[in-house]
Amino acid sequence: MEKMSVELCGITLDNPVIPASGTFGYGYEFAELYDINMLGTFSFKGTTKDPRFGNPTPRIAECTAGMINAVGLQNPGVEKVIGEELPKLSKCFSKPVMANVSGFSVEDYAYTCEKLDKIEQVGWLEVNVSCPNVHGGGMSFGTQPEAATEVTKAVKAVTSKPVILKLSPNVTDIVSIAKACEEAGADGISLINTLLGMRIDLRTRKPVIANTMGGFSGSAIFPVAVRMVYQVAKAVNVPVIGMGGVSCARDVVEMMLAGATAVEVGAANLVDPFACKTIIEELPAVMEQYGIKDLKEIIGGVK
Amino acid sequence: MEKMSVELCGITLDNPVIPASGTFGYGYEFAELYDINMLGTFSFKGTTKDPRFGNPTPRIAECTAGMINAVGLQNPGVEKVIGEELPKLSKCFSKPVMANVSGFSVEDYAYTCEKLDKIEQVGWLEVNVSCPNVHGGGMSFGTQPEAATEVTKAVKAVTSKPVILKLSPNVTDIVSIAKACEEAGADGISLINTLLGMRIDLRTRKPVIANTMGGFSGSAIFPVAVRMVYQVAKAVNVPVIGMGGVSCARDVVEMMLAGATAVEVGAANLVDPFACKTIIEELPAVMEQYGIKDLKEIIGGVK
Amino acid sequence: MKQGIFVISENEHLTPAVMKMKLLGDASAITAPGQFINIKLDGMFLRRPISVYDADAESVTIIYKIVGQGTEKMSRMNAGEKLDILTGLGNGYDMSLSGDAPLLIGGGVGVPPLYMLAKKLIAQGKKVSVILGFNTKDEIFCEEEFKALGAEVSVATADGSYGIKGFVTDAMKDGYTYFYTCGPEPMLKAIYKTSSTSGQFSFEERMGCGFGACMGCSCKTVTGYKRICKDGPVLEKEEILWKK
Amino acid sequence: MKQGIFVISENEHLTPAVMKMKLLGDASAITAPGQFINIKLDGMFLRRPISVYDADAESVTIIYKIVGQGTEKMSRMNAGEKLDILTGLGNGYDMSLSGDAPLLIGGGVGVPPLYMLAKKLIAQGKKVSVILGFNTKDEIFCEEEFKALGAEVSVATADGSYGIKGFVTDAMKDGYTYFYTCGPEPMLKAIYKTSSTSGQFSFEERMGCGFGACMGCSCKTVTGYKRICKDGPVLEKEEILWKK
Repeated sequence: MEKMSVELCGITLDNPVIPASGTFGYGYEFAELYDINMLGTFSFKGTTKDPRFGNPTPRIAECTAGMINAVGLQNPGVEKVIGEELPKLSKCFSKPVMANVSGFSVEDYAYTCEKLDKIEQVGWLEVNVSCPNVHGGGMSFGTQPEAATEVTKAVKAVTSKPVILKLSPNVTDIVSIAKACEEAGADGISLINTLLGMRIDLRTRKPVIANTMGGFSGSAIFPVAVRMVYQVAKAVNVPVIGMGGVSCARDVVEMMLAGATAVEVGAANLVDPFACKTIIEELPAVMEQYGIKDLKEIIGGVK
Repeated sequence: MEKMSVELCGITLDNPVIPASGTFGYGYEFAELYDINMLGTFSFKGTTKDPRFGNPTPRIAECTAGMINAVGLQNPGVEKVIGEELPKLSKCFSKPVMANVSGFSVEDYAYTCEKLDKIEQVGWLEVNVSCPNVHGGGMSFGTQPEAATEVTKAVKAVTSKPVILKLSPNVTDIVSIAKACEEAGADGISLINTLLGMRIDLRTRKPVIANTMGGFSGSAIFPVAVRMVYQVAKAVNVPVIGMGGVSCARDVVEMMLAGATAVEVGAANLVDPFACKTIIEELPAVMEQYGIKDLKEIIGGVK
Repeated sequence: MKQGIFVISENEHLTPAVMKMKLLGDASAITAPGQFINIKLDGMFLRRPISVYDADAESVTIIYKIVGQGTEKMSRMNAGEKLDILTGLGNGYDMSLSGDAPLLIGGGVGVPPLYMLAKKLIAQGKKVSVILGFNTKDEIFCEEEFKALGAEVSVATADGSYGIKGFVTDAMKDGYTYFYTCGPEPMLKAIYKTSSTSGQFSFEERMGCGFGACMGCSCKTVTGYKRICKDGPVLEKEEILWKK
Repeated sequence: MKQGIFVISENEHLTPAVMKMKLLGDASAITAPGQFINIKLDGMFLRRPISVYDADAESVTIIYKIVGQGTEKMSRMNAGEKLDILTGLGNGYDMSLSGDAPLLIGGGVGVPPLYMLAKKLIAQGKKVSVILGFNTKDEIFCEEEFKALGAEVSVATADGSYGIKGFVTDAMKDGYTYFYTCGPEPMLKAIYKTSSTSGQFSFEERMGCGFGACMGCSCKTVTGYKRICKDGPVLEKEEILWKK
């Protein structure tokens, strides 16, 4: 019997598979399809201080082996998430959940994280620093080490839960940003968020996405994700969650060899709602094929 | 009859299709397959001051909808290129060719460009600033505006031919680098070069590429390329050559709508040696389908 | 929602650009007319959402227009080929509000989802009137199918090449107790304005997942934000907020 | 080199992991034994380079081992299915140097390219000896085919379960005028050391394009840098520089 459990910031996961934020809602709707307690955990919909409708539609563009989305962090706001969404989740999910937090100012992040810190269901805070910093000329927090440091410190100050910084890949030097987060106290790093992409409709000659550009994800971006996970995992001492184009059990193993302690699955859930269930069910066979007795032992095992 | 010709830095191309450097050799081997004079032009194998064998093998890794290469600028060096390769090319190609130049120091670039400036066959110099700067801690010239500026100025000083800077997409702010090149005198910008990627062989647990990481290209990267071409074309006043995952005539039209004056085709040539011929032959039908009478008129035409 | 493998038993042209495909498989998740299915195609990342024309426990029939690479690929598929499909997506039409004499109004590819609705309403003994709108005679499909159900059918063509000249609204006569409609947004807006009763509108939006996970197809309504794919595609007249 | 569409006429197992596929189409570009073809597969970005087992103007036969997703996909294909293939790739073996009594040495999946070579050499009246090396009895294939050509065949198995116990080099006896070989690099190195004559070696390398454009498969030789796909895969003993 292969061992699939891993430890993420002091919490044991039965397996390393984690549906990524924004592809799994607040979980309970997927619970109608299968028992989501089979997951390692999942990262819930990006939550902000205030409710947001997000961007105008169309928000989705198809690409070869991937898609662009510009949802714009639609969410009911942290009060409603705590008051309505998480109670619904607790009825069908008994494990600690990963709370994904976004903000447009350092204060936003701190406010939302402080609220979620009080919630027992929440095991980790995954802080998405890929959003534009409204006080910083709109450049994303995740593109400047200083801004990422600020956010990390502000969040760490208001929570005792493990804080995982989710990084943007649209940078020159991902390692310097990951290190800045670690030095600022981050308990983990998750990457990669989406690549910035764009498509144009040849018929209308307009961008397919109302917002012009959006986040590109799907199996197309996997090689970029593996590279950044490898670079960051070598450079930091905190656990790394690998994501970006993971769509099968073999991809999970490749991400872990690159240095990932756990692996998030994103766009694949949108094409196949059973994707994570299938991956978890296929993992033992893939582990056997490649002579892996215990997944823990291959983390960062690339030679 | 649709009009396909475009003007690139004062030289008219019969059509905007250009095989990208490193996927078409020095041209004459493809001339055995079809008359390469049907091309707008092509960008020859990246040429350096001294001969190079390049990286150890394996240099190639397959990915979903793309591939990673780490050839490492194998080439016979500028003397042999001028003395042996270009004379062979002149027998089968009567149009101005694009000379692709790489270097590891500012002096390298200037030396090689000065030599190629004397060659009548050469219509444009495409300067690849994605290579590591050995005097600059190995960071690629293309990742710092200052370094890109230096290279541009040094090259412009030694040639009267149009100089096109080929930019790396592995940066936080592609626009600032493109603008730096323009201000330093660049006559054009071509982008995107490959994304930095990595794959791991699950059997051996080693990187598939001997060099660990390499350049990721193929249709998978098209949405990133369209986005960067759009951003740069809006920001600069010199012509932009769009490339990155272009594999059909529709992609050419999309790139031009995004702002490209001409379009390079790379990895597609490696899967289908007739790719560029096919694209050029399909262009008129695609133009008709989308009501395009003259390709020139759609450059940057995205609404 | 259910995921299943379906076998194509028919894939034929109704007009040069519109095709009808019958698929055999477990369609038990389809519980209401106006729902849609989401089809996985080789080489395409996203599934193709297509409204249900008709269905029973063992089969589902769709009518689709060839508009892009995906539907073009579908048009070249043959009987016997298999497709991975998510079925029973969306809320569908609420038949309980129809009254005795409901009016069904379809425009172009908005016509198909009304077929199973008409079939079920007629089975309930309702007096069903149908208005079908097309640009021109050559694009007309399904007129006979609705007549065969026993519905009173009128057809409007924008160019007057068949039936009433003009838009579906030009064919609307009072006397209906309620209405159900599906079609291009300008048509829906016109119906919203001219209709004399309440009714239900089926909307289109570019979707990511099609089952409510990605928030790709959200819209604002009087009753809050809704996902066209999960809380829709059918909205009631009173809750609609038109986009500017 | 030619690009063409080929129709599969046979695809059968020779061993659990090795299959033989016959393809019908214009194979006129195949001019020498030891050349390879490059096969496009749906869903795979790069083509799959496979050495030619036998060919005539209208058909090409390959023998391939199921090692990865691509060859696994090929193994599931059926007669009648079509493949986009580049033919006539690589230099192939130079038969003019064979002398009267050439020795052909193949190991594992290195065996197939020697078949057409043996066939042509025998047709030229040469006395052809063949040594086939495998790990074990169950992995042996093509022994009978070479015998049927009239070659003198000896088989070596590493575990001694069939024929000579040991490696192909243990089966090499002097008396040959020249040799041709293809197989895993350790085997090639051993032959390089023990052979008493000149000969030709066919090499493997991970390829990008397979026709000389990408420089993905370059190697260093006494006569300069060579591309395994275009200047190779066959190199002469005297020009080989082994990788450290």
